Amino acid sequence: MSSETKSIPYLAVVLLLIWLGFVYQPGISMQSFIQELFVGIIVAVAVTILTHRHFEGLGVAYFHPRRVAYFIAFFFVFLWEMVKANLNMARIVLSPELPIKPGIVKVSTSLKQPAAKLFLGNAITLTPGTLTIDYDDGGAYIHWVEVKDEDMGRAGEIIKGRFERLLRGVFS
Amino acid sequence: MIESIIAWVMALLAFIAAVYAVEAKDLLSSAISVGIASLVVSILFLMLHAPDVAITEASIGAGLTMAIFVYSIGRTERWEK
Amino acid sequence: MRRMAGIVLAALLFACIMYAFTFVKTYDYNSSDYYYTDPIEGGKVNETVTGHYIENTKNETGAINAVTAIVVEYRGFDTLGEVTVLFTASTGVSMLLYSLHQRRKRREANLILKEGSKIVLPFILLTGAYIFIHGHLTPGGGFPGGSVIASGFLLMMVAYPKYFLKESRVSITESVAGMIFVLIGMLGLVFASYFLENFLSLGDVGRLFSAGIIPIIYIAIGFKVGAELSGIMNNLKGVEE
Amino acid sequence: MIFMYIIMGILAISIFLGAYRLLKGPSASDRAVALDALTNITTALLVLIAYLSERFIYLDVALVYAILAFVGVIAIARYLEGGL
Amino acid sequence: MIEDILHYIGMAFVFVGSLFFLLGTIGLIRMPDLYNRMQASTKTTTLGVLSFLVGVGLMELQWMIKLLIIALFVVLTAPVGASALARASYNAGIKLWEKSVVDKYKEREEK
Amino acid sequence: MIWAIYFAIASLLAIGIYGVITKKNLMKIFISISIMETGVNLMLIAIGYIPGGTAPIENGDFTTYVDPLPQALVLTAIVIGVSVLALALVMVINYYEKNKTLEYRRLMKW
Amino acid sequence: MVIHPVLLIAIPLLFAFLMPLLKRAKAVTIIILLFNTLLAILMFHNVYNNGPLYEIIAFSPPIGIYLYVDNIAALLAVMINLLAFINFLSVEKVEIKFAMLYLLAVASSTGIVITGDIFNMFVFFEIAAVSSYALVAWKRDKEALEGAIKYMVLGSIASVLMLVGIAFLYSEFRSLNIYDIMNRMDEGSVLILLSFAFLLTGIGVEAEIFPLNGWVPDAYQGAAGSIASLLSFGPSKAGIYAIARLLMIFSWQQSYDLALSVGIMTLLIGELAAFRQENVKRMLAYSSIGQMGLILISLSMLDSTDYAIIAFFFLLVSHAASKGALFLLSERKGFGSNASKYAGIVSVMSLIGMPPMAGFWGKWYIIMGAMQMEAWWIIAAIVFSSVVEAAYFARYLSTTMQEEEHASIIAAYPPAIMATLTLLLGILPFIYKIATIGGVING
Repeated sequence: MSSETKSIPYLAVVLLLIWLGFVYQPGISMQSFIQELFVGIIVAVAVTILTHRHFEGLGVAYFHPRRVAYFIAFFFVFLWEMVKANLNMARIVLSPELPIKPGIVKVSTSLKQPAAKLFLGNAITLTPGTLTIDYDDGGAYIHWVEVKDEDMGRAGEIIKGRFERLLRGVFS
Repeated sequence: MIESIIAWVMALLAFIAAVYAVEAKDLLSSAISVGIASLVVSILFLMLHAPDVAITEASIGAGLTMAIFVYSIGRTERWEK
Repeated sequence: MRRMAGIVLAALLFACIMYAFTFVKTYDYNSSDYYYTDPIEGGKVNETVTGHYIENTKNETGAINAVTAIVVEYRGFDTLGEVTVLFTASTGVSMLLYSLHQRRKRREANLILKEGSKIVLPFILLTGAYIFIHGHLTPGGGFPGGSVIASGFLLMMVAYPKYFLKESRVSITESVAGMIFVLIGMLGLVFASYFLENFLSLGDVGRLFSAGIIPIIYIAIGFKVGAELSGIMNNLKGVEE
Repeated sequence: MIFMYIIMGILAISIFLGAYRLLKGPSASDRAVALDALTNITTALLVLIAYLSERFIYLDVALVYAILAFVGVIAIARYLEGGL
Repeated sequence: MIEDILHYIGMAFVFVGSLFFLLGTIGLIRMPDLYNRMQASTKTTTLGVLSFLVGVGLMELQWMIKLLIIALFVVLTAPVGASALARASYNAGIKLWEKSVVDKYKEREEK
Repeated sequence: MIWAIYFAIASLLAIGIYGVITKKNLMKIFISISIMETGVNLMLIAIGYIPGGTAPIENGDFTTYVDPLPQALVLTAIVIGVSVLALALVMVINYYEKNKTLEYRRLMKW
Repeated sequence: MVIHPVLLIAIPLLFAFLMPLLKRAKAVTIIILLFNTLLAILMFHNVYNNGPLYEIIAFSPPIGIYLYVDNIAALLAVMINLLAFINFLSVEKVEIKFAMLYLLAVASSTGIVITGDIFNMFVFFEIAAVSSYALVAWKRDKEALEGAIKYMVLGSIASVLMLVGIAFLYSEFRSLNIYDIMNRMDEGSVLILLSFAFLLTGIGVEAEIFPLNGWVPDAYQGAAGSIASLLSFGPSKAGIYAIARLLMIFSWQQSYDLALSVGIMTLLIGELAAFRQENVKRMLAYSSIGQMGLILISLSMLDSTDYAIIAFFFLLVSHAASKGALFLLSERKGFGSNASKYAGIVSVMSLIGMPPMAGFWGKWYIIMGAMQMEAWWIIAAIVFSSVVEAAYFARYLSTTMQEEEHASIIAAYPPAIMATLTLLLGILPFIYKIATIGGVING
């Protein structure tokens, strides 16, 4: 049993949690909640059966507490970076002379799993100032509003920041 | 009162989007404008307290209508002569 | 010339509709101006149509959402017709595109779109299921739920050049769902007295398992609409052998 | 209440700026970007309307919109790069 | 009491969110080329939505769970759309701004 | 507020009919028709609107509800609109395959 | 015995949904159409003896929807289903999708006729329209597509206008039940007038009345023979019946006057345009337009004379049967076998208005009614149009009689049966009896 087949039940669990979030209403009674839970299990299992084959090869691993911890850390770091970058972007947009120096740089990444790459790319995309355009075997192509360095390594250090390390913790 | 501000903004936006959708030479831009018009109308539906209709319009207008237009533009041609 | 005609007609329609709106009265569903007459018995009845829906939806159908009650129960026949329109259109689409299958070289999407759509798909399907299962409790129902599900498959078709739905599965789903709808209507004819009349118990109003046939029909509609819209998209993309 | 007016004013200006880019944008991609920005604003506006109407269930509309809005943009994108 | 405080914090979040919308759309107007516009608009408005949703959630605590789910969906979907659109525009031949300093993507080997 | 919506309805319908009459491009014609359909859906909802009413979903203590019947009708109309649109565009694709153009000049010929 | 008119619609829908699973398209369709015809005849018998029939669906009207079957609706239902059955026999190669679309078109035309709710009527119009679009484009060649697209553009605009009309009507009465609206209708306010205008325009597209019938020649020309035949006796007849009900709802003198003038224009323009045509199907299509004008004229006299209703019955039935036969024949170059010759001649005679046929009685009673009203110009228009009709049909016969084309029996007999129907309806006093006893178009 590979780690990926093990991860499939977790998909159902996540879906069930989201389902419970969906059905939660202010002042919901216990009895209806039980009915909702029952239907939720059915729906979550059905959706999992329908879509689990897409998750094979993606590299989504099962939930180990360590991974969850890394993920939460990643999430908060990401939020913080996002706010910081947004303020930076606000400065750029509002300053009259538009101090930008755009360009597309290449950044190598040591992450292997597609899901990890996806999360890294999304994190990079969601921090304003950087935008993942494409991945290829060598790494990611990133559009950068203020190119501080054209070199692959140093640019990567600035852009990827702490994301990559945390993601490696999540997915390895 | 506050609703009437939203309503007028949305009505004007619907007007702009509809005019642009009809007049643009680029059919893809037309399709985008139709998407915006449907988005606006879905907000108006919610403002008129019709959430069922708003949800239907949102789910059809956001993805499917646009995709139908884009697919058929892809199989025909993009520019209006 | 043509442009002038267009402008004139558009202005005329605009003026006509705006003028008509000045006559639209604010509706009060308790006012006696709108009391209806009974077409079968004849004679005025002391309520309005809307008033009836708002007063009696909960007792008569068990649904909280009056719109759902109207769509599925009170005017369920319209809904049957509407599903049929969609079915007709999807039949027409597959008929017309049958001879136009084409092989095209399609560029692969980037990794983010490919993996991202895999991750998003279960959530879209879950949302769709939530929308059409809860039709009688919250806004939504079969149509939006079905189109959400179709959008999920559409996302996969857009992201992957080689992703296609199996034609046979789509058509079996739509046939079976449509059959369930009509059969439930006929069961109403058998067990109750009218076509599409509710023949199950209404249950506790407000719970998930309530409202008799409404959730069943809405689930059938959800599957049918989802299958038909995804079938249309599948055909538009062009089936590859 | 005055707070809501301020919020509405800001949103209205944002919407019109987005509409300006829709009309002006030299290429279809620019218009798609405008659409993307407007969908985000719309999601917020749907939530705002739900809040103003004090009905929890209106949030479902925003829910559906949030998860489906990007499908249209992706369809346009795939058409532009010839992947459709 | 505590609810009042949360309500005011929520209002602050909503206000910040709408300011981000304004910033995003100003960026949409001011930036010189498509990619920079995208940088300014899509991402900034995404943070705007998040802040807005959290703000409304604080104002109406019972709504928080659903609003967080909406926020999750926005976070999940927004970057995918932006990235796909950026790549597609590049492949469709939309040029970078002429003052761009570097374009590594042009040098990649086309598969 | 309701007049803003009336304005939106009338302009959507008028712009739609203008597009149908003046444009020769088939895709444009069907885009105009879909705009008209949006307008008429909005119109039905606007007619069912009752000031001060809320959505006819009865959880909570509300007294006035908007008219639910037009909403049910519009649900029907929206789905009909999208299915007709799909069929129409597929026919346009077929037409293009045969004629290699989207121009349609016979529409105004009686 | 309890008869459920809803089965007329539900059974075809059920089997149309199931068709992809059943596979045996032709057999299933024939059985269902036969079943429907028998059910409709039974229903007609019941209605004829016991008065109008109701079928409540889910809830009693106007809260729910109901089907309302009176004499004329039952007769139309019989006519549509019977002709559809005969017509379907002539189709040689039946594909599954064709059978599905055909069933849906027939069921929805029946639905338009028997429903008692205006929005429900709109939904059935949409089904009829969508299935007709697909059927017209069935051949997938250039002509078919052009016709289908033109039909589709006009049809979509028509559906929008119909919805606008329904919206105005609803805003005035807050009810969608036709009987309810009719009962509460008093002097027309602006909204009601506008809604009448929009509804007439919307339904008029389907019913092929004057300024809105640009699609007719193109669509009929593009469609295959059996489909053109279906269109001429199915959706368009249902549409003209819908107009009749519309006139009953808005029964003011002005609306009858409007119908009269539109009818005469439709008649003259249709017949004159038919005279100019070279293509057979186009000619028949324009002739259909002319006949629709004639039916509309008969409707416009409903209020003034008793003959109108009889004329309406005769014209509707005779035109459906004989035009159906001619469209079926138009698929081939010449008539060929004797059965075909017989069908062609009888149908043409009925359309022109030769004495023993049903078409003659239609024109006869219109003229009687016009004489009663002392509206001589109506008579003049009808006589003139009959002369024109005679002229171009003579030309048609002279060309088709000469050319011989061997047709299989399957293709030859259905038109002959339809022509026999025309003949029988003219000779037997059947229709006359129905029309005089129970001929009231109710809302």
